[in-house]
Amino acid sequence: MFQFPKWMNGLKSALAVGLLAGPAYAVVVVLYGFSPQATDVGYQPVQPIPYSHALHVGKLGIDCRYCHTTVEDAAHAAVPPTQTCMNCHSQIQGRDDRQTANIKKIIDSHTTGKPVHWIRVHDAADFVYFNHAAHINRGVGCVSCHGRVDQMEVVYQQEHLSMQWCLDCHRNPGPHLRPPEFVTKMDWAPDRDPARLASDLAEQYQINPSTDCSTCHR
Amino acid sequence: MASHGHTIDIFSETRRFERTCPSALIAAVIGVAALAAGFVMKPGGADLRQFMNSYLLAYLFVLSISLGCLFFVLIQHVVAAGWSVVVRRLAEQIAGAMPLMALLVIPIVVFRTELYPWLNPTDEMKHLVEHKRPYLNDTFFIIRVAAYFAVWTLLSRGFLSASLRQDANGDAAISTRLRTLAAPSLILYGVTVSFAAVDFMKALSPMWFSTIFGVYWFAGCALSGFGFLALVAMWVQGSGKLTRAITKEHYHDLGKLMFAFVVFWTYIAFSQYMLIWYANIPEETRWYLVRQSGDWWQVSLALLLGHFCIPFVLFISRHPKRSKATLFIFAVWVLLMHWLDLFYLTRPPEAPEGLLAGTGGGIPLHLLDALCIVGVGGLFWAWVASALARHSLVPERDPWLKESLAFENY
Amino acid sequence: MASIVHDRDNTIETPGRRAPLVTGGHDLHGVTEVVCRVAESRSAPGAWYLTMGVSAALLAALGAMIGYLFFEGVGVWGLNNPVGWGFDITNFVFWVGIGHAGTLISAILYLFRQKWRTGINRFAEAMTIFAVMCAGLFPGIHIGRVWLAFYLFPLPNQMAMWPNFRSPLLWDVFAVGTYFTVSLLFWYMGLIPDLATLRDRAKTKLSAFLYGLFSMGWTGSARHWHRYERAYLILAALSTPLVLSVHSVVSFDFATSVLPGWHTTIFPPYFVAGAIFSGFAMVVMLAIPCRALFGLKDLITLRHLDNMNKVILATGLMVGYAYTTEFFVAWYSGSAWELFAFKARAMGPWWWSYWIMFSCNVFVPQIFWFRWARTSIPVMLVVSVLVNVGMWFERFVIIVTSLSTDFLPSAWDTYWPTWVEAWTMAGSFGLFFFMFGLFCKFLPMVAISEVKAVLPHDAHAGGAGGHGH
Amino acid sequence: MSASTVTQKSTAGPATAPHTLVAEFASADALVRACEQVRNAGYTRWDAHSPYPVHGIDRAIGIRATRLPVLIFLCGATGTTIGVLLQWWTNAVNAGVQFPWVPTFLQGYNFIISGKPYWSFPANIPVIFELTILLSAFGAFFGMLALNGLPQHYNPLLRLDRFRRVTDDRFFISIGLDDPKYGSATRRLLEGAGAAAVEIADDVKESAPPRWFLRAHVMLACFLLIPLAVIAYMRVDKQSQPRIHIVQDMDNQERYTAGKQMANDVFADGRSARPKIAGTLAREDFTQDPHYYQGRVGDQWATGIPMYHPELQRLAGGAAEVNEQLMRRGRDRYAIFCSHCHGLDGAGAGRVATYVVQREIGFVPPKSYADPDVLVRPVGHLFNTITNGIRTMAPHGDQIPVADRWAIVAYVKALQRAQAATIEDVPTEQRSRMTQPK
Repeated sequence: MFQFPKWMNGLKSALAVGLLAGPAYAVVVVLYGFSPQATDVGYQPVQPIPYSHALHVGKLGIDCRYCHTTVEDAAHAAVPPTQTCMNCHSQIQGRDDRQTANIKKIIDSHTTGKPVHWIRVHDAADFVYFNHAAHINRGVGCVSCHGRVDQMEVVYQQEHLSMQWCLDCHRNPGPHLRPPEFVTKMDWAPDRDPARLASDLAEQYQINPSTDCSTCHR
Repeated sequence: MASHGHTIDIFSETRRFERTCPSALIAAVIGVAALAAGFVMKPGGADLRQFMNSYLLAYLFVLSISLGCLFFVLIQHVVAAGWSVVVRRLAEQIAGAMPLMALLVIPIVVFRTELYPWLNPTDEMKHLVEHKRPYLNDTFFIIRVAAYFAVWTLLSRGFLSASLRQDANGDAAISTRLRTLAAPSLILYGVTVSFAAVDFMKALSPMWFSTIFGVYWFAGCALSGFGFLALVAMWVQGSGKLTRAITKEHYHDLGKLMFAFVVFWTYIAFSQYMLIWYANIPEETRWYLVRQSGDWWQVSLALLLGHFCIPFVLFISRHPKRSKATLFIFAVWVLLMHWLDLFYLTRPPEAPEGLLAGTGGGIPLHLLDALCIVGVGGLFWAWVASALARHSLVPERDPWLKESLAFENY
Repeated sequence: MASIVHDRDNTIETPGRRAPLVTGGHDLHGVTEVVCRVAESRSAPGAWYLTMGVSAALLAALGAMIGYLFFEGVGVWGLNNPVGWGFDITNFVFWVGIGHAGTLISAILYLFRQKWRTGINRFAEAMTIFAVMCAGLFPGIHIGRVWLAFYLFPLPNQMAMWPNFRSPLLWDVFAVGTYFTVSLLFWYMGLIPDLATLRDRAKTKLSAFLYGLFSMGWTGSARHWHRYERAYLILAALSTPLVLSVHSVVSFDFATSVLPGWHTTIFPPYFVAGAIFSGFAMVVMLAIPCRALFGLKDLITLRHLDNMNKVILATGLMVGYAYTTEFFVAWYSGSAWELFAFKARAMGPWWWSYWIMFSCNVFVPQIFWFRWARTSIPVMLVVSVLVNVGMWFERFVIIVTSLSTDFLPSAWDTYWPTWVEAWTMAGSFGLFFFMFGLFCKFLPMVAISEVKAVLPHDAHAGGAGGHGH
Repeated sequence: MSASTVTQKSTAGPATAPHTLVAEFASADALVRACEQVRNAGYTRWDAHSPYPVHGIDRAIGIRATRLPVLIFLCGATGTTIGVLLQWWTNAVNAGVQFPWVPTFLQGYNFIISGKPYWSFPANIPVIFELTILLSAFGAFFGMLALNGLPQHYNPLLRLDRFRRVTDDRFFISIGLDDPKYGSATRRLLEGAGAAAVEIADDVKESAPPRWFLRAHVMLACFLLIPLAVIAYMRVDKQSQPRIHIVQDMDNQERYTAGKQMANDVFADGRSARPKIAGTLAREDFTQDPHYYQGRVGDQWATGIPMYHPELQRLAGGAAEVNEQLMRRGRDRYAIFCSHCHGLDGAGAGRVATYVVQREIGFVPPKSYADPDVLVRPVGHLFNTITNGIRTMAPHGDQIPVADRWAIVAYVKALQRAQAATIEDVPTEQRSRMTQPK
C-alpha cells in the first residue's frame, strides 16, 4: 500500500517557514504593490500641447497664480483658459517649426473657441473634498503637494494623494508650513529654527487641522 | 459505567449524625437573639427602615442559597446524574429549609412599606407606578409571595421526602418518577425565581426595568447554593461522616460548577451592564449611574474584581478545585461575593441627586447588616443542621449511588 | 461484523444502569466498518445523488444571485428606509444560530460528560462549519461593495484607517471569525484519528495519499493521545464560552441600539438559547435521513434522537420564557414605544410572522413532553422542520417589525423581499446541503475513536467521549 | 492468533534496516498490563498504540502530565494583550502626534462615533475575549501538534501491514531497537505479557526528495520574485496612463464640475465652462459705478483711486485711503501678474521680456513706467490698460479681480514716483543708509 516517503518528515520545518513567510509575502505585496506609491505616483500624462513648467515657472519665473488664478479664493486651482496663454503667445510664436506648430494649437484654440483638452494630473477621488484656498492662505506651499513643478519639463504626480498622506500632514502640519507670502516659492527654506517657525505659524494662523471624517468626506 | 474496584462500601463508614446536632441548637439561640436584639434595640440610631434593609439583604442571601440547592437537586434529577448522588442529600436538606424561609419572609411582607417605594410613590415615580398598578399592588404582592413559597416548599419538601422514602423502601421507580417530575418542576422554579427577583429586588427601584434581571438573580442563587453545598460537605466530613464517600472527585465537580457559574454570572451581569451602558437610555442608565457614582463605584469595582477576575484567575486550573483547602477558600469567597452582589442590588439609594453631585455619603454598611445575617443565617443553619441529623446523609438506596461512589474525573 | 441495521429502542433507562449507546452489539471493528464503509463504498444511495443535484443547482443559483448583486448593487434587494436589514441579516442570524448546536454537542456536552454526544458530535460539528460559512456569506454581501470587506479587519492600509472597535458589527467579525476558526480546528482535530483509520483501510493510492496527508501520520500513540485529549478538553472548554459569546455578540447588533424591540437586556442569553434550539432541530433533521441512508442506526440510536428532542424541548421553553419576559417587561417598563413595538409584533401588519414564530417555537415542541413523540421519527422530523421555520421567523420578526415601525410614524414603511433575496436564501441552503453531502460521503460521519472509547468492552474504556475532565 | 515472529518481508525498493519491535495485543486490558511490565523492565524508548485513548495507560506507561495547558494559557494571555493593545492603539491613541516616528499606516485613528469615548472599555471586551479564545485555540491545536511531533507522515511502523489495525481494533507496543534495554529478552518479555504477535518494523535507510520536487520549489520561489520586481519597478517609474481602476467606487463620478474643467460633449465647442453669451452682461459689468469698474468719471479717465469702495477698503484693512497695506497688496499682485514682463522696478525688463527679446522671437517689450507718455497717464487709464490691455499687451481683467487691479494701479503709481524720487523723498532716519558708501 501507499507509503509516504521518509524525506517528507523533513518538510516540517519548511512548512513552518512557508506558513510564516507566506503571509509576510502577501503583506509585502499588498502593502507595497497596491500602495499609491506604486499605482499613482509617477503618473505623467502626455498633454495635448507640450507645455513646459520648467520653462515658464523655472526659467521665466512666472508665478503659479498667474495662470492658476483661483487658487487663493476657491477650492480648486483653475487650469487657465486659452486666453491666458494668449496674453503672451499672441506675440510669441516660437523660434522653430516645432515650437510654432505647438503654439499654433493655442492660437487655433483661441480662434475657434475650442478648448485645449489638458489632462488632469493630480486628481483626488470625487468623494474627497479638498480646498486649495484653505491650504494656500494658511501657508501650505504648492511644493508640498505638487513637488518641484518648476523643474518638471512634463508635470507628473510626485506625492501619494492617499488618505494616509493627507493624514500625515493633518496630524503634524508643522514641517509643511511657511509664511503665506512664500507659498508659491518653490525653493523656499526656513531662515530660522524650523520647529520654532512651525509652532509660531501654527499659532499665528490658528492651524489645528481636523482629522474628523467629515473634514474631507462631506 | 466503568468500575475499577473504587466502589466504597459506605455502609462500613459513618453516614449519620447522632440524633441531635448541638450546633443546631446553638445557632438557633444565637439567631433568635441577634434578630431580637437588632429589631428591639436598633443599634447605631437605626430606624425600622434600616432594620428592614438589613433584614432583606440577609434574608435574600440565605434564600438564594436555599434556592440554589433546590436548583441543584432538580437539575441532577432531570439529567439522571450519577456523580452527584453522594452530595445530593445535603442539597436536598439545604433546599428543604424552605418552610423556615416562608416563615422568615413574614417580616418583609408585614413591613413592606418600609422597603418598597411603589407602595408609597414619590411624585416623580407616581405616573409610572400608576401604570404598573395591575402588577405592583398590595394584594397581588402578597398573593405572589405566598405562591412562591408554596411552590418552593412543595418542590423542595417533595423531592426531599421522596428521596427519604427511597432510603426506606429502595424503590428504583422513585428515581424514575422524580426524573419525570423534575422537568416541569424546573419550569415552575424558573418562573417563580424570575418573578421573585422582580418582586423582592427590582421593585426596590420601581422606575427601572431589565428583562435579564431574573436570570441575573438565578445565576447568583445557583452560585451561592453550590458554594454552600461544598462547605456543608466539608463540614459533614469534618464531623467524621462520609469521609470516604465524598472524594476530591466530587469536590472537583462542585468546584467546576462554582467556576462555571462565576463565569455565567459574569456573562449575565456583563450583558445587562453592556446593553444599558451602550444604549444609554436615561430610564435604564439611572440604575447603573447610582451604582457607579460616589463610593458605590468602589463596590462595582470590587464586584468586577472579586466576583469575576480574582476567582477566574485563581480557580481556572484543576488543582485548586481538587484540594479541599483551596476549594474551601473558593466557596467562602463566592458566598462573600454573592452577599456583596445582593448588597449592590438592594442597597443603593433610589434618588441619585446627592450621589451624582459627589456629596452622597459613603457606603451605608450598618451594624444591623451583621446582626441580621447572624440572625437569619443562624436560624437557617439550625434548621439545616438539625434536618441533617435526623436522616441519613446520603440517599442510601439510590440506584445511582454506586456510580457516584466510583466516580472519577478523567 | 456489522450487524443488521435496525431501530432498537434504547431510550428507556433503568435507574442504576446506563442504557447502551451503541446498539447491534458492535465491537471495535464493527464500529469501524459501519462508519468507514460509507466513505469507502464506490456508490452512494440514490437520495444522496438527488440531494447533491438539487443543492448543486441551488448553489449555482446562489452564485448567480451574488454575481447579479455585485454587478447591480444592493438595489436589487427589497431593502429601503426604514427597513435596512431584511432577508440578509435574518439569514445571517439564522445560520449562525444553526451552527451553535454543533459546538454545544461537541464542547458543552463533552464538559458535562454526556457520552451520547459521541454518536452525533462529528456531523453536528460539520454542520456548524457549513452553517457558519452560510452565515458569513450574508453580512459579507450585504455591505454592497464587497471588495471593501477588508475594511472590517484591522489591517494596515494606505488610508491609515482602522475599524471602529466600539461597533457591535465589528465584534461580529471577530466573534464569527473566531468561531469559524476554532470550530474548524476542533472538528479537524477530532477527525485526525478517524482519517488515520480511513488511511489504514484505504484501497486506492489516491485515498491513501489524501487521508494519509490529512491524518498527519497519526499512529494512536499513547503519548500522542495524552496531549491530544488534553488539547481536546481545553478546546472544548474554550469553545463553550466562545459559542455563548458568538450569539451574544450577534444579539448585541440589535440590543445595543435604542430601537424598541431590539434594546432589551435578555437578548444575549435568549439568542444563545434560540440558537441551540434551532441548531438541535437542524441536527435532528439531518440525523434522521443520514442514519437511515448510510446505515448508522446502531451508532445514532433512538436514544440520541430522544435526548436531542429533550434539549429541543428545554431550549424551546427558554425561548418561550424570553418571549414572555419581553412582553411582560415591555408593559412593566411603562415605555410607550416598547409597549407599542410588542403590540405591533403580535397584532401589527406582521402578526402572522409573529404567530408562526410563537407557535412553531413554543407550542410545537411541547409535544416532546411525550416519550412516544420523542421517539417517533415522523413526529420529530415535522417538529424539527417547524422549529427551524419558527426560528427563522423569530429573526425576521425581530428585524423587520422593529425597523418598519420605529419612533417616527411618518417614517414607517413596509418591506417585501425581491426574488433575488428569495433565491439567495434558497441558495444558501444549497451551499449548506452541498457541503454537508460532500462531508457525508467522503469523511467519517461519526467519531469512530470516540465511539470506541465509550463502548462497554472492557475496564479500560473511557477517554475522549468518556470522562470529561 | 498465535504469537508468531515474522520479520517484515522486504519488498523491492530502498534499502531498509530493522528499526522498531512491534507487539500486538488483542485488548486494551492486555495492553495496559503489558505496558506495566515494559515500564517495570526499565525501557525508555517505547510507546503504546491504540485505536482510542485507553484509560489508565498514562499511569501504566508513566507519562507525565503534559505542559500543554501552560502553553495554552500563555497563548491566551497573548491574545488578551493583543486585544487590549490593538484596540487601544488603533482607536484610543492619537499616535501621529505622540509617535511621529511610527509609519502612518501603522498609526491609530481617533474618531468618535455614537458618542462613545475613544477608549470605551466595555465596548472593547468582546474583541479582547474573542482574541483570547482564538489564540488559546491556536495554542491548543498547534501546541498539540508540535509537542507530538506531528505531522510525521512517514513512520516505520506504518510499513507493517499488521500495525495498520491500530486504528481499527488492535493494540500495540512499540520498542525502538535503539532502546538501551533492548535485547533478546525483549521479545520474550512481550510474548510473556500476552502479545498476540511480535514483528520488527524496518526503516528506510536513506531518502531524499526527488529532483523534480526541489526544482519545482526553486521555480516557485523564482516566480514569487516576479511580483516583487514589478512592484519595485512600479514604485520608481513614470507612466503616461492613469492607473487601472477596476472598481470605480465613487472615485470618478460622471458629472461635469467646474473643478474638473473637463470637456463637455453637450456643447459643440466642447467647453464645459461657458463663455459669455454675446450681447449679455455679467453681473459685475452692469454697474452704476464706472469709476470703480471702468476707471472713468464722466468722459474723463479717473484721477483718483476709488477708495470709497468697500472691496478696496477691505484690501486696505478697513481704511478709506491708500495705505501701506493696500500698497503691499498691490506689490504682491504686481509681482504675480506684471513683473515678468514689466520687471520688478517697472522699467520694462522683466524676465520674460528679456528672454524673448534676447532670442529675437518677435516681441515688443513693454515701455518703462518712467516713460513720459506713461507718467502722465491718470490712474483710470492705467486701470483700463490692465483690464482691457493696450497695443500688444493683452487684457488681464479676467485674471485679476477689480480691487486687485486698483491695488496694482496704486503700486504702479508708486513705482513711477520712485523713478523720479529725490533724497528728500526718503525718510530722514533712512537717509544715512542711502548716502553711506557701500
